[in-house]
Amino acid sequence: MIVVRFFAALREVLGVDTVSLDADGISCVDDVLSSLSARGDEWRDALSAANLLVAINHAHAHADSPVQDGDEVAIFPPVTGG
Amino acid sequence: MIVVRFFAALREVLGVDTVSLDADGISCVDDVLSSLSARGDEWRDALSAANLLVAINHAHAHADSPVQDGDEVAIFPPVTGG
Amino acid sequence: MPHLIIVAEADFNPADLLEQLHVASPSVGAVASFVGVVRGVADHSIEALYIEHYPGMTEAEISRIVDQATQRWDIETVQVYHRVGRLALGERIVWVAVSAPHRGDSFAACEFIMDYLKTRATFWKKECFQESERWVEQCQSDLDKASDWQP
Amino acid sequence: MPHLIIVAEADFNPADLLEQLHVASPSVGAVASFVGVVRGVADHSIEALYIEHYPGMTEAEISRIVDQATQRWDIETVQVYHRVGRLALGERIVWVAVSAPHRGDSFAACEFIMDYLKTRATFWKKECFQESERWVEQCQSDLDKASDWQP
Repeated sequence: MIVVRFFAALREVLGVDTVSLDADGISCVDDVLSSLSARGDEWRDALSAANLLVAINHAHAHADSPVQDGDEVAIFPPVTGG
Repeated sequence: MIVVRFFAALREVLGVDTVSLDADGISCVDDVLSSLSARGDEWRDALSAANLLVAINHAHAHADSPVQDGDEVAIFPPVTGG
Repeated sequence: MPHLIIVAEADFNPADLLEQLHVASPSVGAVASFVGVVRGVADHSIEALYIEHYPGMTEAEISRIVDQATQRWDIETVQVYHRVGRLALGERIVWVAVSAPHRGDSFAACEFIMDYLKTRATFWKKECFQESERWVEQCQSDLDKASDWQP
Repeated sequence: MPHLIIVAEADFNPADLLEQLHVASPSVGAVASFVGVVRGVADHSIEALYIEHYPGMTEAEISRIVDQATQRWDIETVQVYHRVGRLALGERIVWVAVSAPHRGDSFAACEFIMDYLKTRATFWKKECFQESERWVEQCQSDLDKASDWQP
């Protein structure tokens, strides 16, 4: 199982803060994004924004960073400080 | 009358913090220093230190800055902060 | 003395935090600190900020940036207290304090950490008005400021 | 809100001073502050500092430097509280706080004023040991630091 978390504006657009995905067929961040985008137009549109950032297990990551069973993946818009 | 004030190490060496001078014959800071130096070797030695600073009426001044009756002249070593 | 890193909804007390730093060490001669406050914006009537963060990642990243500051400057103890949730106009948002033997190191490290918090840490900010709200967009001037620190 | 400039023997309370700055204005988003503390010196056992100043001139000069800072940076209110007399190891010496719309201005002005106080204001410092005392000599690194601010 892979836990995916969303934050801020992205969380609000999707209407959900956490999704759990089956790890089968997922080997990198791009696979996570593809799997989520298949959920419908709203998901595909929201996740195609050019400026989204990704983290794996609390560390910044990239589209081709490897993802494995048990990882926590986070997808979020650019940070805007406190 | 011209009031002359001393601070810090200079005040301790001279053993006095304020001296009043008659304004007659005093037209600049150098005249103040000459008048004080005439008080004895200890005064002359202490006031000949190259790094002494001078202020007139709470503003920094120089050896040739004009001094007049009623002014407050201060003579002190380089400042060392708080 | 260990560093303090807190992300919480509750307010902080600057005096108590400062007091903790003072007793830290006889070699401390300087404490630089910073308080960020929810500020009004001239052209529209902001009522509050709502600040969201990524629990776990935020603290881990702040801890890394504090370690970087410790390697870069001669500093003793760092305190970072960042609030989240809804914060009304005038409320405190963030506290950063750095104790050090000398004032130059304390100022530099404090400003370095603040710039990091405003530009790289996983916080998101929403402006709340009387009848609407909007997520703040990333500010290029802040990004530029943070990149000034790169060696 | 008027600036605060105090030179006194009595200790100050950072929390009370900070609180005064916070309520100053809805356009304040940043407060940078600094506390200087009597620090131990590694190679000999300092017990206290004795700080002397030139009453009247010190306050006038601080007021001038605060005006300079106000012209140079976008800042709101400045607080300068400097203690004099005998201050034991670990005691607070000086407080400088600057409120501003943005953090960069508050940090720069606060550090500028501190550098001024340490290098140009009419304070003199004597180190007190158990059986002796000595006036501190002027420190070139502080003078260099202050001249960095010259445009």
